[in-house]
Amino acid sequence: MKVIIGADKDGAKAKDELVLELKEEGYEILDLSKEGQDFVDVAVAVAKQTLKETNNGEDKSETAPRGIVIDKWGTDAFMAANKLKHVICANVSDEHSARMTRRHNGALMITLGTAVVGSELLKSCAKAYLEAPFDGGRHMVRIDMVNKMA
Amino acid sequence: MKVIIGADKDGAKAKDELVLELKEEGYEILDLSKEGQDFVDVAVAVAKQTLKETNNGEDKSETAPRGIVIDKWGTDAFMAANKLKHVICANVSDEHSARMTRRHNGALMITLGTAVVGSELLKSCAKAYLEAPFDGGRHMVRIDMVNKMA
Amino acid sequence: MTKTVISIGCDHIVTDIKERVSEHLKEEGYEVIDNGTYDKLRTHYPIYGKKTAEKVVSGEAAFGVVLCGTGVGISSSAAKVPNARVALVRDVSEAEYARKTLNANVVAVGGHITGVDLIKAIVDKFITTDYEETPEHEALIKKINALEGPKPEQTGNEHFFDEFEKKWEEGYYHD
Amino acid sequence: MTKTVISIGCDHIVTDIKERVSEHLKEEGYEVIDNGTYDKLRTHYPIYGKKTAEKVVSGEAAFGVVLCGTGVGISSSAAKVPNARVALVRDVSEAEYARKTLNANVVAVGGHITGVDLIKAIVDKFITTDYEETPEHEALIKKINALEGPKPEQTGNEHFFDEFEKKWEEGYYHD
Repeated sequence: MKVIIGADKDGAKAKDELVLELKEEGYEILDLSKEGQDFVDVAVAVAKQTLKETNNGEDKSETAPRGIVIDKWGTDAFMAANKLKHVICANVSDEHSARMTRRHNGALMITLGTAVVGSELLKSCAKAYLEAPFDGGRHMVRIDMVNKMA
Repeated sequence: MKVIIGADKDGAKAKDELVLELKEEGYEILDLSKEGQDFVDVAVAVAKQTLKETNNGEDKSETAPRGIVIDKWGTDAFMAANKLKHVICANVSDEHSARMTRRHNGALMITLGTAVVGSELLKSCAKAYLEAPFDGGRHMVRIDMVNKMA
Repeated sequence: MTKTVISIGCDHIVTDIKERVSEHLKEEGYEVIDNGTYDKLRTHYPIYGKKTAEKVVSGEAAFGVVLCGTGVGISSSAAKVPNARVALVRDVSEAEYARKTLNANVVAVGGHITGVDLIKAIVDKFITTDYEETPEHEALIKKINALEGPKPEQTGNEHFFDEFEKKWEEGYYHD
Repeated sequence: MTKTVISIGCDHIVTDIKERVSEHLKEEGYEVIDNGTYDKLRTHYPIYGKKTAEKVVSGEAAFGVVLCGTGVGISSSAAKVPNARVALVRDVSEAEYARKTLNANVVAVGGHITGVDLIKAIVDKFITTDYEETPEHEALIKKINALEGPKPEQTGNEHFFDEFEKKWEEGYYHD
């Protein structure tokens, strides 16, 4: 599976550690982090690339690309990403939300904030998100509704 | 107020940052961290010193010394500290618990794990704990019970 | 004195939690507009996320509070409302940051992720923290708002989701 | 096949949450010993922390689960039971660590801090994670156990707290 990832300066160290682990586990990584980006830039870069590679989020298969943004607060990148049409983004700081947001919301991407989430919890949230399948079924009606709004 | 603090190697960086901020806010700091300590050593050192300076936890006044341990997981130092008689220790990763454990449990000390708690949340938990008063009253009966057990 | 108004909404999974938050807010002296859902009958979070956030951006309420199981579904719906700035959080410090720096106007929590006392502490901090207006913060907010696309016929349109509710009732969506 | 037995306990603040965790465990095929409290009448968490942990160290139950508002009161009580190794957590990864490395036998959560689905996820991971026995882990556990002082007349003594309950009823403790 391809993971599209990005971090601002506050998330850079945690992102590098996560990328190392994900590569070891066989994930393909596309790192969009660039010098001088703020959290909005990173959120938008990851969101747009993940939309592009999933046919606007329609591909929710087990191998579909997913996005991860790491910055200081998480909730700010979350705020920005969700403004974009077809983006369903979750700000995550626990493993259960990380898993359920893929299963029920088919979340295109997650955000993680290093101000709030410690180093090991951050990695275990990221993995819980990447490993979870999308349940589809009744959950699709809500996603169709959100996508009409966007 | 005097804060008795200790960290193992995984908590050292977060501890140093916290100590800086607490000193700026006027707290007196006693840092018991030493090279080569594991989490049990640190938990015991902070617990015993805080017991000593509070008459076995009996002094729960607003200015009474309190203990803080920072290690990787928090819950391990918590496990160790609570084995000691008269120690009521809380493993904390949210501000509300940090405040309420002083108010209701009169917690002698808290533990914080950097694997779980991010940098800003860690500081805000520590401050919430230090700023909270002990409510006394009905809560004392439970503390008396715990202290008989220990 | 006029009471500060809080707009609140949830899905059917966490109605009981929403009720406890609503009670708490009323006890604290706030006026609450409860946008539903009001029971545990299966329904769809975008309906309530949209309604709750629209009450905020219209000025009827000062702040919004939305809850579903993880908070993700209802917060991503609320975020699609023009001028809503939604913070999904599990901690007090995040809520405070989102108010101070981004003038967030809707806070979201996972009613099955975060316990009710921590939820109350988060909501209390959110609605009592002032936005700190600086050129930097204003620029960030402008940058976030500029990401919004056009939303034809969305705002205030109570029939916006009818087509999906019809398909739902016809059994189009099933596990 | 014998069912794995889980010992569970709570204070009056989170009885409803305890019930939901207990139901979940039974649905998953576990046998549950519920040590109370069983309603919302004001009582004292050490009674239930002690009872719940003692069922674990005696071998009647494989694991213990304790809850109060923040989890602190009941977990510090449970921790004073000889051979109880109690982990107070808000996240799955901590629970897993405590099992793997420290062979923790009681898990504690704050029923008003952590939401019910996350609590279930934490408990599930705790009771399904094996201890990894290594010389390092054994040495840590030995070091923790060695901190315990003598506990005369404590274990299994149902009248251990009577003196305080008497004082409580006499109005000695009041807000």
